[in-house]
Amino acid sequence: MTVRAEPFVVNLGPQHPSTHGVFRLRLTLDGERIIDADMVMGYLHRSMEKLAEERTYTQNIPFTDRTDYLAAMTGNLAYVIAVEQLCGIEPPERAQWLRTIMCELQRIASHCMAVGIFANDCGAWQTPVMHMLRDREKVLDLFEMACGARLTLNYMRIGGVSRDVPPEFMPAARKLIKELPKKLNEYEDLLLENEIIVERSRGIGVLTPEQAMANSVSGPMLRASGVAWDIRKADPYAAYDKVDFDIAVGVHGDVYDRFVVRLAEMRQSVKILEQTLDLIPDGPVHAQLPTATVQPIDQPVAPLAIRPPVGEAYGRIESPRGELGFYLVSDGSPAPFRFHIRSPSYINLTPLKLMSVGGTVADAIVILGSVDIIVGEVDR
Amino acid sequence: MIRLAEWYDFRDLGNTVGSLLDQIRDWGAPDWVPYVVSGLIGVVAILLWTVLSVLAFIWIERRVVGLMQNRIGPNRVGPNGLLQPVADALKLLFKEPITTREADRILFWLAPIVVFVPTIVVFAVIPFGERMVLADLNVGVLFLIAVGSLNTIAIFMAGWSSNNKYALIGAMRTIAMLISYELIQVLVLLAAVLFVGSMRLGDIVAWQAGYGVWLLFLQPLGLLGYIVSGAVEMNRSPTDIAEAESEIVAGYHTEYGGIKFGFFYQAEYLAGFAIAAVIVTLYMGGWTLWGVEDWVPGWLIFLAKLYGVFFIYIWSRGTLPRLRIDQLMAFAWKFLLPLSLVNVIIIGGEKLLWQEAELSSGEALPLFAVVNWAVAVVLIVGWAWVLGHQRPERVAHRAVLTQEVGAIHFGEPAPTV
Amino acid sequence: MLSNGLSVTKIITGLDIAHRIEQMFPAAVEDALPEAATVTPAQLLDACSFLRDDPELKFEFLSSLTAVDRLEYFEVVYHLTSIRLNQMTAIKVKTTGRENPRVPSVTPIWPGANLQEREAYDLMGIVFVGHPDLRRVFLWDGFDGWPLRKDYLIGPGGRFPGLERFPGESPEPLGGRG
Amino acid sequence: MDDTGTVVAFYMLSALTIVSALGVVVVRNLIHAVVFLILSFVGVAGLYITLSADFVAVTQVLIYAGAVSVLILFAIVLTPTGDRGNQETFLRLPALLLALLVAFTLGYVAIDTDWAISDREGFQQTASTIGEALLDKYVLPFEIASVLLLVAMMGAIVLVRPDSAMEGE
Repeated sequence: MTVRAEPFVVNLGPQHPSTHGVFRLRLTLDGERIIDADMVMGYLHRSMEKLAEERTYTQNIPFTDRTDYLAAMTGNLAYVIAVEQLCGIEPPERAQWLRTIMCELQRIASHCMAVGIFANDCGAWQTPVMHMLRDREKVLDLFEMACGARLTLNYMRIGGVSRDVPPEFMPAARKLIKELPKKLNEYEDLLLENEIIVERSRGIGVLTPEQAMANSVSGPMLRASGVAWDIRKADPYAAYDKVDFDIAVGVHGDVYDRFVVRLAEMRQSVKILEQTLDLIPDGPVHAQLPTATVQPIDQPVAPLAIRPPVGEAYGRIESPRGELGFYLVSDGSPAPFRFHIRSPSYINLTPLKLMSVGGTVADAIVILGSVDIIVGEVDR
Repeated sequence: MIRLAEWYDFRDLGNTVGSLLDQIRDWGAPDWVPYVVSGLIGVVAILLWTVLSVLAFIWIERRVVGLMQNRIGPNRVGPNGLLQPVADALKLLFKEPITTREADRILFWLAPIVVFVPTIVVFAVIPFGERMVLADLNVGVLFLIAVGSLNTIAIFMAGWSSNNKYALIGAMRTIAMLISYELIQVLVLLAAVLFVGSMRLGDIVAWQAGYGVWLLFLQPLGLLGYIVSGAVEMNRSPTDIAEAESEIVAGYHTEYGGIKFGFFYQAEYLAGFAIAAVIVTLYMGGWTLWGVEDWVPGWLIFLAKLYGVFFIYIWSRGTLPRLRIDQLMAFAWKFLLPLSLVNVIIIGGEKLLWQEAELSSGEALPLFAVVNWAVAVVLIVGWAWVLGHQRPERVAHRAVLTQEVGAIHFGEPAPTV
Repeated sequence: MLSNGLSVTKIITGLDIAHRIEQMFPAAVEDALPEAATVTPAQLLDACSFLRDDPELKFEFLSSLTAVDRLEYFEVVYHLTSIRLNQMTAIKVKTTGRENPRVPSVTPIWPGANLQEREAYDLMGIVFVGHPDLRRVFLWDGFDGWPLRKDYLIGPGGRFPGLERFPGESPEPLGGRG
Repeated sequence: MDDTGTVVAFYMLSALTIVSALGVVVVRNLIHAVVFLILSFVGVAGLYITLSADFVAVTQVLIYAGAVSVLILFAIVLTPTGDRGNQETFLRLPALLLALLVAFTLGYVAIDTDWAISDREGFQQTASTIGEALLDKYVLPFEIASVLLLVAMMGAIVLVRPDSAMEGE
C-alpha cells in the first residue's frame, strides 16, 4: 500500500515572482513531487516574424533588440550577420572588433542577470542579484556611451556598427575589465561554494550530452552537459578567430554546472575583452553597401536601403543564452520574405519537462532559472 | 536576591510598578485591584514595546539589508526614511481588506488574529528584568514550546481558508517543518532545563548570574539547535520555505492584504523577537551581564542582547539562499535530532557527575565547557562527514576549460574549487 | 582551418547532401540547390535518421526548424548541425499545395523538434504527422487562421501584406513578388 | 477573591469547552470541526490551570492542541476525499444513544459519589512530582505505554511504507 496525495495542478505564472516574465508553467503535483509539467507561452507574443515582413531590412534591427532584451547586442549582431550573408557584405575590420567587444560586454551583463536571478530563485533574498546588477549597470554605462541607449541598443548595422565609440569609451572599458575579475572572485566566493546552493542545485535537472543534443539545447546549458560547443569557437564570427579564449564546460549537466559555466564564461569574456581592447585597429566602422539596385525616384540614394538578391541565409551566433539564429528568405524586395528567429530561450525550454518531472516545486523553479529564459525571446 | 529599592530605581522597572501597587494597597483597595493593575501595566508595556520594536526593526532591517545589498533602502519618508514603517502601517490600515470569494470566510478572518496571540503571549513569561516579568510560570520553558506550537494551527488556518494552492502548499510546508523542529526545540530546551534544574525562566537567569557563566558556553549544541529551529519557526531565510517567494509566491499569506497581512507581518517579527528573547534568556544570561546590571538597567542589557541576536537573523536573511523542504527536514531528523539527543545524554551525565562527585562549581563548569565545546565540534564535523558532506558529488567545483570544439567532457572529474 | 589553427564549421551544401541521401534512398531527393536539398515527405524520416546516424554526417543537433510560405506551397526547412564533426547542412520538405499541408514529424529523431514544430503549426498551420503534442503554442486554442501565412488578412484588392518597394520608389517592379 | 475568580473561570472555561465540543460534532466542515476541537483542548487546559496543575495544562496545549490536532489536520488534507465534510450517516442515531448513555453514566457517578476534599497543600512543583511518580511508583505502566506507542508507530510505518521500498531493500 502506498499513501498518495491527491494529484493537483499548480499554475506557476503567468504572474509569478520567478517565471522571469509572463511565462506559465502548469505543474501537476503529487504532494510536492512533479508528475507532469506543461508550458504555456505566448503572453508576450508580439508577432515579430510577421511584422518584420512589412519592414525593410534596416528597419527590422530594432525588433531584434526587443526579443532578448537583456542581450540586445547579440540579437542585433545575429540579425545583421544573417543579412550580410544574404547580401555578401563584409564589414570593415574595426567594426568586427567593436562587435566582439560589445557582444562580450553584453555577455557579462546578461550572465550577471542570469546568475543573480538564479541565486534569487534559490531563495537568496535579493543580495546576489543586487550585487550583480551593480556590475551590469557599469556595462550598461559603456553601452550608453557607445550608442546612447542602455537596454534596447540598436547598435549594429548591416555592414558594420552605427557609429564608432567615443574616445572615452576605451579607457572606461579598460577600467571596468580591470575591476571585474575582483568582482567575479567575490561572486565565486559568495555563491560557488555556498553549501545551500550546492545542495539545491547539484544533481537537479540533469541532462546527459545525448539528451541535450537531441533536444537542441544550446549555449551554457549544452556546455554544462559536457559538450564543448561554442559557435564563437566552432564557427568564428566577428573577431573571435583572432582572440584566445577557452570554452567553459561542465561535467555533470546539472543546474549547478550551468551556473558554474556561466560564471566561468564571464571570466572568459573578461579575457576576450582584455585582448580586444589592445588589438582593436583603427579604421572605418561601416562598409559601403551595394546600394546600386536601389534607386528611389525623387530622392538621393538611401544608403541603408538594401535589396538583397533572391536567396536565403541562416546566420547564427553564440548569444548568452545559446545559438541565436536568423533564417532570412529574400525575394528581392526591400523587406524579408520570411524572417525567422531561432531563439535559444524558446528551444532550450524543450527538455523542461524531462528535467523537472520527479523533482519538487522548488526544483522546478531552480531548473527554470537555470535555463535562463527571456520571455521576450521565447514568445517573440 | 530581590533588591528592595525605591520607586525611582529604574534599573528594574518592576520597582516602580511595585511601589505603585503598594500605594494602591495603602489606599485600601481590595486585593484584586493591584493584581489586575499589575497585569494591565505588564500587558500594555509589552504591547507598546513590541509595536515600537517592530516598527523600528522594519526600518533597521530594510536599511541594513539595503547596505548588504549595496543599495540605500527607504530614505524618503521622514529623516533617513525613519517614518517609512509608519507610512507602511498606515497604508496597510487603509487598504481594502479583500476576502477572496471562494475563501472560508470565518477562518480567513480568524487566522491573522490567532497567529498574533501566541507570538505575543510568549513575552508574558520572559524576564525583562529581575522583577519585570508578567507571569513567572513554574513551567515557563514548557509554556514557550506549547505556545509556539499553536502558531502552526493559525498558519494552517490561513493557508487552508485562502483556498489557494500556493497558500495550501505553504501551510503544509509550515506544518511539516514546525512539527519536526518542535522536537528539536524540546530536546535542546530539555538539556538546558536538566542542567539548571528549573523550568522557571527567572531561575535559569538567576542560575547563570549566580555561577557567572552563560549556558551558551556550556551547551553549544543546544544553542545551535535552538538558533536553527528558531529560524524555522520565524520563517526567515534560509528556512523561509513556507513563504518561499520564488516558489509559492508568499505561501500561506498569499491571499492576504491590508491590515490582515499586516498582522502576519507583525507576528513574524514578534516571533523573531520571541526566539531572540528565549535565546538571550536561556543561553546568554538574560538581563544580567556579570555585574554590569548593577549600574546599567537590566532591561536595557536584555534588549541590547535581544536586538543583537535578532540582527544575526537579519544578517542570515541578507546572505543565505533557501533550503528545499526535504533538505530542511533531513537536516532536522538526520542531523540535529541525533545531535540533540547526544547533547541531552551528555548534559545529563555531567549533571550527575557534578552532583555525585561533589565537584565545586569552579572545577566542574570550566571542565564541562571545554568538554562540551570539544564534543560539539567533533560531533558536528564527524556527523557531517558520516552523512557524506564531503562526498565527491556534493563538492563544489569549477568548469573545465577546453579549446577543443565538439569534445564531450561529461562525467569527467572536474577541477575543484 | 584558419591560419591560426581554428576550425570553422564545414558547410555541406545542399548538392552534396542530396548526393549522400540519394546513395541511400534513390527516390528521396526531390530537388537540390546549393542552399538545401529538398527531400520527399514520404522519405523524410528515413533520410533524417540516416543524416543523424551516418558516422560521416552525425547531424545529431537540429539547429532550427521553420516553415516558409512559398505562395504555391509550404516548405519546412531543417538546419542541422553536427557538433562532433563541426559541420552543418540544411534540408527542406515541400508540401503539396496550400490546402491541408502535412509533413511527417521529426520528433522521433530529434526531440528538440517538439517545440519548433508546434511553433510552425501554430503560426503557419502545417500539420506534423506523428507529433506527440501538436497544439497551439503562442496563440490561444481556437484562434482563427494561421498568421504567418501570406494570405492571412489579405489587404484590399487582394494585396498580400508585405513591403514590395521602398516608400517613394518607382512603381515599376524590380523583381520580387510585386 | 481567589474563590470567586476560580469559580468564574471554571464556568467560563467549562462553557467554552462544552460549546466547542458540541461544535466539533455539529459543524459540517471538517476543518472547522478541528478548529473547534483545538478550542476545546485549550478550554480543558484552562480547567487544569484552575486546578493548579500547570504542568498538565501546558502539556495539554503542547500535545493536544499543538501536535495531535495538527496530525488530524494533516490527515484531512492528505486524504483525497477530505474536503467532503461531515456527512449524514446511518450511525447518527446509535452514536447519539451511546453518547447519551456515557453522559448519563458520568453524570450519575459524579452526582452520586461522595467527593472527599483533600486537606493537603497544592503542589509547588507539579512537574518534578509527576516525574518522580512516573519514573518511580508507576514506572511499569509508563514503560508499557512507551512500548505500546513504539509498536504502534512501527506498525504505522510498516503499513504506509511504499511497496517499492520493500522490494528495493
